[in-house]
Amino acid sequence: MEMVWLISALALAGLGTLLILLAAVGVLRMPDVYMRMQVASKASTLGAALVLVGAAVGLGDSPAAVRAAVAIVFLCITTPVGAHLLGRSAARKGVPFSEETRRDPAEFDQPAEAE
Amino acid sequence: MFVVLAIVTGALFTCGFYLLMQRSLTKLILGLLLLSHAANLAVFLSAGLTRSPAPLVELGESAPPADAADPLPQALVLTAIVIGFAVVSFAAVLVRRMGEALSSDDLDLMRRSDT
Amino acid sequence: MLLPILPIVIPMFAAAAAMLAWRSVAWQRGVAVAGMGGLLASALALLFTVDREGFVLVQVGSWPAPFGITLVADRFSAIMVTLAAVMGFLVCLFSLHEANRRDVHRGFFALLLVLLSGVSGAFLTGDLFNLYVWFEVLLISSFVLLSLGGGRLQLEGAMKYVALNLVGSMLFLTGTGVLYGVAHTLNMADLHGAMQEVQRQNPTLALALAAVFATAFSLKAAVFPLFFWLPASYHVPSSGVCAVFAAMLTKVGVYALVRTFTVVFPEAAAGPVMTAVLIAAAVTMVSGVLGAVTQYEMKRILAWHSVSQVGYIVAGVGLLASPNEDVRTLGLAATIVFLVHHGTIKPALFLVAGLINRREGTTELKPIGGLAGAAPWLAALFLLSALSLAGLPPSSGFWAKFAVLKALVVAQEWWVLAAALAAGLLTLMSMMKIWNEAFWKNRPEKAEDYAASEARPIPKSFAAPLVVLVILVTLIGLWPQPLLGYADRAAEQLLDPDAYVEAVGVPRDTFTTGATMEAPLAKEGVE
Amino acid sequence: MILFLTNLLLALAWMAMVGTPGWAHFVIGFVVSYLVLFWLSSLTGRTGYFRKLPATIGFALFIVWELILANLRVAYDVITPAANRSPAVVAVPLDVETDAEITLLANLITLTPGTLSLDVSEDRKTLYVHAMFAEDTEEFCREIKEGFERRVMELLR
Amino acid sequence: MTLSDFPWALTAAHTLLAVLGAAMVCSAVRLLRGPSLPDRVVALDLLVIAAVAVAAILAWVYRQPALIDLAVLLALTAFISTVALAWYMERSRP
Amino acid sequence: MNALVLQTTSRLLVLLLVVFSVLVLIRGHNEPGGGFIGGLLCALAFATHALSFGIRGTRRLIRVDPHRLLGIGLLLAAGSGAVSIVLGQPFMTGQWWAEVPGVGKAGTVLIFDIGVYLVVLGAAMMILVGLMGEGD
Amino acid sequence: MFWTVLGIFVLAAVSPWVTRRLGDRAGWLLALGPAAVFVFWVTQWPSVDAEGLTQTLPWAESLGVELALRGDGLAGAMSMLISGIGALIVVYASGYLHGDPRLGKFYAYLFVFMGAMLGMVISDNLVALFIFWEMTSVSSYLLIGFNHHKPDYRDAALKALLVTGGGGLALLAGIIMLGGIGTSLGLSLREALTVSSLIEHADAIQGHAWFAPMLILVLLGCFTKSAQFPFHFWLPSAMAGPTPVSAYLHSATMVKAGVFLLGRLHPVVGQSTLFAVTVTTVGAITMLVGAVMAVGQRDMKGILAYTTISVLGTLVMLLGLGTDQAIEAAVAFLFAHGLYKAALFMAAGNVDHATGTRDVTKLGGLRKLMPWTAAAALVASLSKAGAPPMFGYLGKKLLLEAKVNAETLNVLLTATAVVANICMVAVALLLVLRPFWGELKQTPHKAHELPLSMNLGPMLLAGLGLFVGLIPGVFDATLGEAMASSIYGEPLEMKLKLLFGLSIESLIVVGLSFGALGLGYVLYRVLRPGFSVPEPIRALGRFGPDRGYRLFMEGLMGGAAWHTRKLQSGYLRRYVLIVVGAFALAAGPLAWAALRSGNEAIGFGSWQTHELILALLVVAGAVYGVAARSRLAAIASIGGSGIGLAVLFAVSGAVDLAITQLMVETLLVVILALVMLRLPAMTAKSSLPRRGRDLLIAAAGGATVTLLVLASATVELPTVVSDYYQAQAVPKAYGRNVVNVILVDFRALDTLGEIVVVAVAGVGVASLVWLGHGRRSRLIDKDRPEKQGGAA
Ligand code: NA
Ligand code: NA
Repeated sequence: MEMVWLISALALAGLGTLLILLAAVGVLRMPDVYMRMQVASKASTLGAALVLVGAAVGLGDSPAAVRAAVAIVFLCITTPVGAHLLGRSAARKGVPFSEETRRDPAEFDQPAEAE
Repeated sequence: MFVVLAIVTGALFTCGFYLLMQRSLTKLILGLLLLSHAANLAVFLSAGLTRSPAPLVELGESAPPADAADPLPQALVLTAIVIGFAVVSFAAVLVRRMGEALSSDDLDLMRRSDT
Repeated sequence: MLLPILPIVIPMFAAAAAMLAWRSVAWQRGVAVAGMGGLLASALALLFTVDREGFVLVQVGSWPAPFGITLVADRFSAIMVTLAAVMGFLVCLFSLHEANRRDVHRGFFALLLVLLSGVSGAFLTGDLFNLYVWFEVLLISSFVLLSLGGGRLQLEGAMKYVALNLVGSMLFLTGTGVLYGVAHTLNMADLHGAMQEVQRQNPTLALALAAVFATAFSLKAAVFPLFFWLPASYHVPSSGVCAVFAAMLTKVGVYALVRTFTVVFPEAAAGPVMTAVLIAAAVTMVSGVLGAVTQYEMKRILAWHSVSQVGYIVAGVGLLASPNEDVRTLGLAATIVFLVHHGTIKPALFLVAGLINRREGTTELKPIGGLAGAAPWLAALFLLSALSLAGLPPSSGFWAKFAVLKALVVAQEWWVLAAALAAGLLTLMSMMKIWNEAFWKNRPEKAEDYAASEARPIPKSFAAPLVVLVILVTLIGLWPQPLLGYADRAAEQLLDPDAYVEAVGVPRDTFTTGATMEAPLAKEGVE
Repeated sequence: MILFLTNLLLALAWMAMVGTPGWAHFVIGFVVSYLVLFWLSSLTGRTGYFRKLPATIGFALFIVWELILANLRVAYDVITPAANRSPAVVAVPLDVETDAEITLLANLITLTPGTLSLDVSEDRKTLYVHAMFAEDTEEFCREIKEGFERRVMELLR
Repeated sequence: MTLSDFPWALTAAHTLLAVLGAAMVCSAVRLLRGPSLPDRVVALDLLVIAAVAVAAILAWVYRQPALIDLAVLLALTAFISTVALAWYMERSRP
Repeated sequence: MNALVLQTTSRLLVLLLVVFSVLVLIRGHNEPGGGFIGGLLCALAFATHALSFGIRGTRRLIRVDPHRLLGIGLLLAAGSGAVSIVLGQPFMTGQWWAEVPGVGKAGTVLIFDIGVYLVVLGAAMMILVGLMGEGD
Repeated sequence: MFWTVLGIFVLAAVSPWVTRRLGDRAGWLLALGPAAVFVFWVTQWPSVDAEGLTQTLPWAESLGVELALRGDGLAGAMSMLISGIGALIVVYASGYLHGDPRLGKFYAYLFVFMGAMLGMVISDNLVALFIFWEMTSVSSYLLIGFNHHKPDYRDAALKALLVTGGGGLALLAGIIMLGGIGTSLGLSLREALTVSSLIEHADAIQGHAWFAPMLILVLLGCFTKSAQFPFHFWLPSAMAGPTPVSAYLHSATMVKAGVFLLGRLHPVVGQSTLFAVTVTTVGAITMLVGAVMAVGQRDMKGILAYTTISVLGTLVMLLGLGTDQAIEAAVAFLFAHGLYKAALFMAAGNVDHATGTRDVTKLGGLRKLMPWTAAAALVASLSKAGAPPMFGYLGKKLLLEAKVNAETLNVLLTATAVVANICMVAVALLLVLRPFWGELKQTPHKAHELPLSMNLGPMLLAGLGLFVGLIPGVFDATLGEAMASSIYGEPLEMKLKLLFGLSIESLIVVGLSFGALGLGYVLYRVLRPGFSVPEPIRALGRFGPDRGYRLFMEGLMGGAAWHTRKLQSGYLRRYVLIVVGAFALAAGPLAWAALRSGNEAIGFGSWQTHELILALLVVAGAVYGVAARSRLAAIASIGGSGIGLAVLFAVSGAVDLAITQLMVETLLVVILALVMLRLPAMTAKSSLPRRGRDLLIAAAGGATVTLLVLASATVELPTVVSDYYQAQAVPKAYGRNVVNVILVDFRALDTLGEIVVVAVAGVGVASLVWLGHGRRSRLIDKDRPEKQGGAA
């Protein structure tokens, strides 16, 4: 039984780690900042969440689980907001999109500068 | 690892010192920040590096685990970190004032108090 | 049991009270005077108690040494605390006039109180890391006080002050960390024994540590070639603040130098380092005074003289290099006398500058003049102070200089002696420059635009602290024996670290590797 | 939302007061505070929350599923050369109105791989979304509106 | 049950740490290369997320749940830094 | 920054973090945490708020003057040490009163830590207010 | 005895008040003070003559200083000279500074001087003597610069102060060395600083290794004070002071302090060859230079100043010779000079006061308008010229005798003396004949006779010179003999004779005396028509030590300016460079050596990949922070480095630390972002080579720390303190987080200090940027010129 817990913990953590690595590779490889954000903000959230769950499972006690839960909730609240904010600032500051990106609404090219 | 981190400490000191030797106000403040990091690491490291659990006493126990890390240097560094924070943030604000007064980032223009 | 904590806590409480009521100028002034008064009273009580009993201790938190932080008042620290308290009190009174509403709103009195609290803490603590903390307290409060004026000059001075002092602090912190890593204790009395053991195991390491601390403290004390922060910053704040700085800042560095090199480091490690310090001290004397003679603004001149005077003060410390016990005693006694002398006379001179500024609207020497006739009392106060600074008899300065020279002669340090003599003459010259320009020279017909066109009168109560100070200095000059005798006793006490260790009551006698702290120590603790 | 948070907080506070963090304490705390809030609902003046708790749970499950699904897609895209990407910035017209609704929607979009909410227009009528796989922007818009937006409105109204 | 009872599991955990390290290196490269500020912030964000994972695994390895607190705070850190830097970007003159 | 998403989130986050910071403060004697960490956490919460709503809003939210926070914090910290003086023991000798559930043994040491919390919070707020005050 | 000194000081304190109340008449009242001192010494003379008065008061025992007073012949005689002439000067000044509102101040300075002088001559303790000595320098400074509105006068005062003050410092060093010699001979410190006890060990002292440097230092003090060549140049400048000052300080008393000290120490050091050679040579040169230079002057006070120098040289030379005859000559000459020179100065002052000029070429025929002054000047001049039957003649005769009888070089010495005397005669005639005889000339003021106060002094002193000359018995058997004995160290018998005996020596002496008188008259006649100063003398003035002083001062100022410019350059970066360099230099090699000499070799220890990566990250972040062009990039990367550090802490079992580091880092990123927003762009950069140098020094500093940290592992003492904390945290401090327990309990005082730091940082930021009233105020006044002293 212990072994099952241990292996599932390792599997969860391993999957999470892999996702984070993927995100990192994506951040390195993606052509513009928006796509990097895309990759970073979610792969990492899920990845970190999985690792946290894995660790909680591995530790196998309730304080750890509570803490891990808090951490996951936290991540889920903050990461998307952060990414959104960053995307917004980048767009407003006129950080260029990659050439392949279609900009459907033309007005987005002149982001609202007035605050 | 001890030697590696000792070298890291030296590198941080080098960067801090170097930044202080430049002409830029911005670099000055970054240098102070790095120096503070460097000194903290030096203190932490000198006391003896261990790869061990934190000095926390389990509920019901009367002492931390036998292999727990030395708590005193941690307390010292914690104190030093906070002090460093206080000093550096005040210095940062001062730098900002300075930059506004000078309308420049160039420290070489700041010679009036000496000559 | 109570006394050593009071000089730290009283101003701290007062500072907190001042922060609480920071909108009320009157309240802050009242709290400041009360706090400084309490500090002065406690410091005097401490002084007399210590002189009677030798050591007065507090084990903070009832934790026994070396586990808790021990506050140790010996004669040296008691006189330094008293000096700080006297200056704090007088400058506080002076600042009731000098600090305007804007400064008070910005926390002037709270900062002054914190500064004094930090200084007292540094003088009284018996713990190396705690010393670092108090250093930082006084560093940041002085830093803020420096920049309080908010003008470009103040900002520049503060910038250089903080950058260089922070480098010093970081060296100090690093040294403390390394020292802890070696000795695994921070109590200075405990470190005394520990360092003996380190000296036995790896003497070069003890020497290296001594060099680090000497560098850090020399920077704080403004010794050549680490003094740059001082001439860049000492002259920029208001005169009252200048006075406190001149009384305290470098002194704390010197204090730390003396404390660590008498208690912590073994003689074998201290000796070679102190030789270097002695040479640096000689250069400092001359370099500082050379800087002074080039200046034409009173506070800058005084700032440079502070450097030079630090040279004299540290020269006495440098004599710790001597193998001769008598020389060491003479040197430290001279240092103590000089510390007290300079800690009173330099503030007096800065207060004179403050009064001149009040009257003339500037402390630049060129656009002012004629004060000998126009303000004869001010002239008399300046002259007495200036002659004392130059070490002319019969003044506190003479006795201080005499003590240093005597120690140097007995130590046969002829070059340092020559430097001291030359610097003395140049100091006289520089003081007389101020006298010539501000007091004797006629007031220039066309006052430059930044000097006040009309001299403003100086209220009597504004000058009162200065008068008290000058009377104090003159009394020391005319009747120096109480101070000299006290300094002798303090120096003898300093040179007997075993007594210090015994007083602190560090109860272990072995530091060898592998030895653990057996009962009763580890198990018992309090009660 | 606020009430749920309050509930959560109260549960945490419960746990803290008990002194030892643990599943049991948390659950007890949560239940107790849920009941208390229900009892004293006149204090807060909203009752929807208690009906919607089951809906919320379903919503959460939906998100997790979306998250996993889309993660795989992004992962695939990271590994493979830039073949099947077609990034675009899409303006999605909004029907949701309140702060909470817009925020939740935007966060959901961001949290879902392949889409990133970039900005909300000044008049709060349009949400700009950066999408990595939007060959057809019309289709993309519709997916968002019928998927996330609908569910958000169900949850919060 | 502790990890150290199973050497292979411990090795696996250390491998995960190393992989996370690699992820950190990737992010660090982006952090250094930029080119735009948002690029760096994204990278920093990811760096911190990787640190969260490191903290979580360490908590497991050392059996110290307290390290998960560190993970929470790390996430918070990343968020607030992001907000501050975004704030800066919007305020700073182009 | 007038970002709707951020503002909505940070309302929630601030509440959460402030409660969390108090928790961290109180349990600091037994678990990682304490006055410093708690104070810093609380300050970070308000920093988030200030970045989303502007510093004026944050000042209104806090209501207490940061100067006061400093003063009270210092008085608490130093005063908790002075209690033992009144009782004839050396400065800062811990006085222990009662076992409080969820907190552990309460005494002057906890008051000291609260003082630390307040000072750290107050100072950080002053810095933030100072730096952001003119930007608005 | 002490009251004589103290009383005069009290007089100094009250004199401004008395003067304000009484005006000019105050002089007569105040003069009673010194007069009383004079009377005291007269009445005490029998006991002074016998065994000397002694009195000892405690002062600064720790430094071996006490007010050991000894009223022997030398002290008594000098005291009488000081107080006697002093009383007359006080009276004279009331006339001279008639109506000047600063008269009270003048008296205060004068009495300080007088008290110091009286204290000095009766001090047996050398340090006490020195203290009074320096007080005379200071009061002299104030008196020379009394008319301080003129830059030249201020310079003159400063010059005098610096030369005598510098000599004083040398003297102090010499005194301390003498004390050192004494203690090494087994004396107590107090005895070692007391002349009367040193006398008993004169031989041992002269044999001591430190003797030569000690003596040189002491002589430097004496020579500067007594205006010996090449330090004589301050004295003519000092004539900037009011005439009473010149008369009193710069001829009769203060300048004799050096001579006095030579006399005082003569029993201790006088037997040494070094003393004899140095003192005789310097004295002789001074005598000659002073006399020759006097010839070139037109200003009456200038003439008097140079002749004073010459006389001082003569006195010093006599003390150098050290024979009984020489010392008797010195004593006689000292007094004779005191009397006539003071009189002449006062006469010159009268002329100046009455006519508005002191230039002898512009004066003439004043005899008719100022008969009393003229009479006094004539008598005094005759004494000065050494014409019988004046006191001056006695002095000169004795002097020549001493030289003729000198053991070595007597011909040379005698010749010098004669040449000097010729000059003296010439200028004496010049001084009296030019202004007072001949035709009345146009002067700035119309000359008139002056009040009694201004004539009393010159008349009395000149008359006294004549009186002693006629009846030498009033001097030689009393003052002269006692004083000479004190100097000689053994009792002497002194007999001055107006007439001469019939020995060869006395014939030679008398011949030389009269010859000099004649030749002096010739010189006077030669000089008279054109009054052009001979070129060599002018050259001496141009290239003399005065010029040296000027050049030295200029060089000093230039050097100081260069030093300060180079050192305190204002470049913060250079300061940091030096500080870091000094640190690396001081601690680096030692740390290296410590690491090498450590017993235990340091292994790498074990390491794990993620730790290495973290370490790398920390360094990379820092390095990039250094290199980044964009500020935000720098902040972000240094922030990343800080986060890496936090994780490193966590890895090493420091959770609290890691959390704190993390949050501080975050807060700092926020703060720095806020700061950078207002900071101008990062543009300024040093040149590449300079940056290379910076990097080198910085790396040296960094390496030093690395070595120190590594070296710390070579010694490992038991961790008792930590063990205690871990053991006692729960039982005694009721906390399970040991780090927190340390922070809030075991070492709570650290934390208390630390929160004070934090609080102050908050207050500081607020003070800098936020004024708290919701309104902005101008913090930086850019257009306002820099104003010193912040608050006003
Ligand atoms: Na704490
Ligand atoms: Na060690």
